[in-house]
Amino acid sequence: MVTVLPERDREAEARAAALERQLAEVQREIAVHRPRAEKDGAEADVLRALEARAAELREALMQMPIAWNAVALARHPQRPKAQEFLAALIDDFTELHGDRLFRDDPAIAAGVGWCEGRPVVAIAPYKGKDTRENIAHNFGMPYPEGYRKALRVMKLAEKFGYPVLSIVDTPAAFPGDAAEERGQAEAIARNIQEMTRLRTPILVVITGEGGSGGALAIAVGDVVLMLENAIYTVIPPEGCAAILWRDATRAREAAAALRLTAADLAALEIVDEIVPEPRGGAHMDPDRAFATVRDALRRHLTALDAIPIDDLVRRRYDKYRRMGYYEERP
Amino acid sequence: MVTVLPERDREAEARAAALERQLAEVQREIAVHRPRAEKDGAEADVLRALEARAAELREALMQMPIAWNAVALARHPQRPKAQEFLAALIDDFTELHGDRLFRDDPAIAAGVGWCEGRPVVAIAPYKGKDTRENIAHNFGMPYPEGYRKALRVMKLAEKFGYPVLSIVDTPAAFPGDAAEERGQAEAIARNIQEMTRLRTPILVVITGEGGSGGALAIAVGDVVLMLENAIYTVIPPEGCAAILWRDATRAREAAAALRLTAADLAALEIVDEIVPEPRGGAHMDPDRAFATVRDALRRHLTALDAIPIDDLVRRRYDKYRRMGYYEERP
Amino acid sequence: MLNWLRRPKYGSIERRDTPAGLWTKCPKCGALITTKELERNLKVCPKCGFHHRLTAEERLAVTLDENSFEETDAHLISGDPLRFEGYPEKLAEAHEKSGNPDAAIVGFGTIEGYRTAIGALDFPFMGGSMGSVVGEKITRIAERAVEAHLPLVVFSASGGARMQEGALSLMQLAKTSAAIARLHDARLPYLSVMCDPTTGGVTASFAFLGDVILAEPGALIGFAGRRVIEQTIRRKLPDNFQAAEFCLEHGLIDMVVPRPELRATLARLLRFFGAPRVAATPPIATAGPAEATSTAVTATAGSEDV
Amino acid sequence: MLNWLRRPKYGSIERRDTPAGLWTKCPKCGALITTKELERNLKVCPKCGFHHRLTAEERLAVTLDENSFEETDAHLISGDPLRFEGYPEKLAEAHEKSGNPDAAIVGFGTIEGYRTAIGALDFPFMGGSMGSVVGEKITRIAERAVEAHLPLVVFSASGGARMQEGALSLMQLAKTSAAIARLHDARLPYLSVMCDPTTGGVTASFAFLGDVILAEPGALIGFAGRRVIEQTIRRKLPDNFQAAEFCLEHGLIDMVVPRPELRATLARLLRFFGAPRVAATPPIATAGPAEATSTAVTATAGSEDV
Ligand SMILES: [Zn+2]
Ligand SMILES: [Zn+2]
Repeated sequence: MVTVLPERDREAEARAAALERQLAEVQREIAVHRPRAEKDGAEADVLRALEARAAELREALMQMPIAWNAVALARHPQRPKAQEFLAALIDDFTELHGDRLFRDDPAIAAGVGWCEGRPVVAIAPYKGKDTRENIAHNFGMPYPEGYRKALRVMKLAEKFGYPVLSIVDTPAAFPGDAAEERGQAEAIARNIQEMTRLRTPILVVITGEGGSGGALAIAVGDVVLMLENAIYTVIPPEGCAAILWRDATRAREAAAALRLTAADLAALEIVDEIVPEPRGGAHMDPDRAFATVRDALRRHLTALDAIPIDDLVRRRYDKYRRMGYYEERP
Repeated sequence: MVTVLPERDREAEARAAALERQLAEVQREIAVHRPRAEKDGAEADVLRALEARAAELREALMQMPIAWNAVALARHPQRPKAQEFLAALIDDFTELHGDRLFRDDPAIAAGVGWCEGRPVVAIAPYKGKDTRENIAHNFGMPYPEGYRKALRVMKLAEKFGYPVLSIVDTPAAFPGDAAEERGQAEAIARNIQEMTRLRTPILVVITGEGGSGGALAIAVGDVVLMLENAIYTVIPPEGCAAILWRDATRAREAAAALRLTAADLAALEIVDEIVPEPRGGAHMDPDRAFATVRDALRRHLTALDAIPIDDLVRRRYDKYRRMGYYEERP
Repeated sequence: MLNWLRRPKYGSIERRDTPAGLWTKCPKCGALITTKELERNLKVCPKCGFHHRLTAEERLAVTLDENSFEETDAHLISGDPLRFEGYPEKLAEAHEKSGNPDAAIVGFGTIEGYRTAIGALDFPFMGGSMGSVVGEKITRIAERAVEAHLPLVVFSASGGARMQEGALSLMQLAKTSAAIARLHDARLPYLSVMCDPTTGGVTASFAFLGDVILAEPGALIGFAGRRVIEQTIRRKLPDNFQAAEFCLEHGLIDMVVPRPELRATLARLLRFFGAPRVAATPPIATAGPAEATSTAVTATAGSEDV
Repeated sequence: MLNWLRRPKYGSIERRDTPAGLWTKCPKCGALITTKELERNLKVCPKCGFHHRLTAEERLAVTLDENSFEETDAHLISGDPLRFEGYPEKLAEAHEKSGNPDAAIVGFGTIEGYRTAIGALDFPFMGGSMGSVVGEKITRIAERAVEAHLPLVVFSASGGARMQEGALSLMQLAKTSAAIARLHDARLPYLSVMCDPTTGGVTASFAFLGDVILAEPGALIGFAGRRVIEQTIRRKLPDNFQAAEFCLEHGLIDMVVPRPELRATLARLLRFFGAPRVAATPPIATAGPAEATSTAVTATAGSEDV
């Protein structure tokens, strides 16, 4: 069982809030000056100065140690997608399709290939690079059939004793009526349960958004890695803010309260290791990000090799068994 | 491996065909005389005589040892339905619903209860007693979700080591587009495979129609009983006639050719035991039919109790392994 | 809060006479029913069959045999691992309101004489939300069931995971599901009963992992909330969406059982699945013209108020 | 019948030069293609991609490495257990037409050097229907794969169970599925390839039980026949109904692989699933401008004509 997290850096949060207020002020001024500058060139230098100031403030904000920065980076449109990690980490990938029951879910990919010279079964939700692709992949939000496909290939991994590699980047399980009708909850519960006792190693890498039960349904593992700027949360900060303050715009505060960063999750012993990202985030140098993950995977794959399967499954149980924080009255 | 079946009793078939021709002739005459008799009472005695003759011929036809009689009895609207056998054989039945994936299929019931003092898991396709009920139960033709529900409860039986009792009376798996889309073939294949290795005793009673793969999907067992006038066939006689002679009305001949009676199936070693029916068919005295089945089940349940589970599963494999007839050239 | 089974402190369950003249208005049909009559009817509206929600204590009281409940793990209480603003206050308030230290009560008891491990979530306590304490209690009672070689019955009523414990509450899905897996591996029966409402993280873990899944009529059962779904699909959902009957039709649960039949149904299933029978005693509370006498089930531990 | 791989007697596979000037009309796009060009293209229409059906021998020839095929169980032939009118004549006719003793060929071979057990159904032989011989051969090769600790690859092309063997043919569904279960229990890979058409009893048994299920583009895959379904639902079905691509979308199969990529895909999967590699040899037949030389794969048994 973990101990209580250290206090949030409320001073930093306050400074960030102040910077934000300044930024908002500058942006308001820009809004005032831009039409004039565009109209007759007047005050063009004022506008330039304001824009420089805004950029400065944004940069300063990004340097602050606050949770929202991770949220922004985890959701950054240029952030490498799970499918890019998959392509970089898995050689000779063959995608397998379908749950053998109802439908092939394009929001989640599953298949077989080689990782660091070992045969592995891989799972990854797909997000799109543009609107069209995003719609095709349902914004990386799986239906029950996506989770059932994932479980099917995990069972294949178990049959052959191959490790499962799950690359996690999903905002949530799809909240739709058809998903509910086909047992979204059942599918997630089933996956979670089967993953706690799957008789083969499971490695999880949270690369972007780890969105609640929809993420956990592919994120129970012997080793859970998390990229430095990825997030993992029981509820999106917007939803949390809406519930707490009936104001979804206070998501920054909620993000801080939820303790959803890699550092927090490691302190809570939910994540086993933080994978550092290139300065400015994984999208600044994707290849380096891939290489760092690859190095970590190599290390863990080798370590897991040495553990007899009965021990591995017992350890996995014990690991999740310990999670939580409560007090016992005498 | 079985030997070749004895020759069909073609003489009986020829006599039956002759009786049928006579019956058709008498019916034609009845059709001529009836309007006259109804109009002015003329020839009323002639009509009575013809009708008596028709009844006589029908009775004689029913006494013939021909396959079509079994087809007629197996499909007889008054024949006890699988749900009636279930109610008579299982005490304290609790129906369980749903495949936990898509839908609860009303064409097939599954649940738990007690048979001869033992906890058992029971499966039975439901046919209706009238058109409304028939539509509600889809004429006893399951969708994939029906087979998946059946498999789910069979796995429950396996978990607890309770015998499975499957009561089989289904014309076919439902041949519909939605059934195909949801993997009718996969569902049947999966059930058949899992039943060949389910680690608990399986008892099957074919009470009415055993229609091809749709029946086999709930009919692989350690003991397969078959009621005297039930049928079990790879294709309905009408379909067979349509393929062989492009004439579905020649179903009687096809029924004879398909060797679909209990006696044939026992001779082919596909059925382990024939359960005798009351004279004229199970519907003439349903309670006696139920009692006879119950006696047979008691006997087999006791016998299966004595077999260690590993042996049981091996025997089951060997039993199906032997099925078929082929020759080996040196 | 309803008071016929209110317990003054957690760890014991008590039934009291209702002051005459108290009325409850049915939220479904609008009928005014005397609170006493409603209680006698297990809080099912005698006019329209609407199932009023029960607290965890009430649930155990109407389900278990008299004097059979032995509470376990009553001493677990929530901390504030995230230092989440306002959480300690919310916990105190919920405790005040419900009389419980958290949103689950677990222990052992008998149903029509069949001995079982049992748990019930308490919706009045922060919406029955699952934080570390609920997760730990469900996990422990599952492990205790394995140890004692007994079945497990869990009544769920929950809005989901408890936000204020962040990812730790999410991990309770894994912890409880793993413990239920051990129960399955030990070939012990697990009966899950979904009461109104059972949503979010609880559905996505132990509630949907039963050998048999029962639900009360009209209970709301689903993963995502109606509002979120309506926003996503930009359509109004039908009234019966995510109702127990809807789930039954969609093959997700085994049966919908009206409350007056639930105890007998559970007993029948426990008998079928081989629960040991220790004694045949009457239930604590039954439908019908029962005398509202003062009876109590005393817990084995944790009867000290906090 | 196509003749580029016709074998004069069963138990051996032979390739012959095609007489110049023979043309084949594509049933999909209507293009006239020289038979030689079509053969060079693995019988995939170079204009529209239509996959012409292959016989079992052709299938093995385009899939296996040269000289690698060792046929087993070639000596099994059908009897007439039901004394079904006309069946012996049908068998003789089918044998005459196809050169095969029944509708399946099984054995061992290598694909890009990866050793595997292998089977192929022969559609020209009574529509690839599964009677006792097909069931027995599939069962035996599955058992032999377990014994030899090798993967199994099966190419299906079948109208279903063989009516003329009645319920005995139905039982082949159970027999083959049981044998495949043993393969799974032995943790050996089983790759099922559905070719046009794969329907009825073959889909309801071994064809749908693969660890990985592949299909050729446009292959018809389904349990019930289109006509029966249309009669039942009283509606016309869309053109792509039960096509491989339709099955892929509905999550029933893993991938649709054009014939020119099939051999490499199988090799990749066999490598992944740990098939032993014995040698890297060229395939018997490849897409591209191959010289049509006379090559033969000699079977180990049963090369006597019947
Ligand atoms: Zn009411
Ligand atoms: Zn063409």
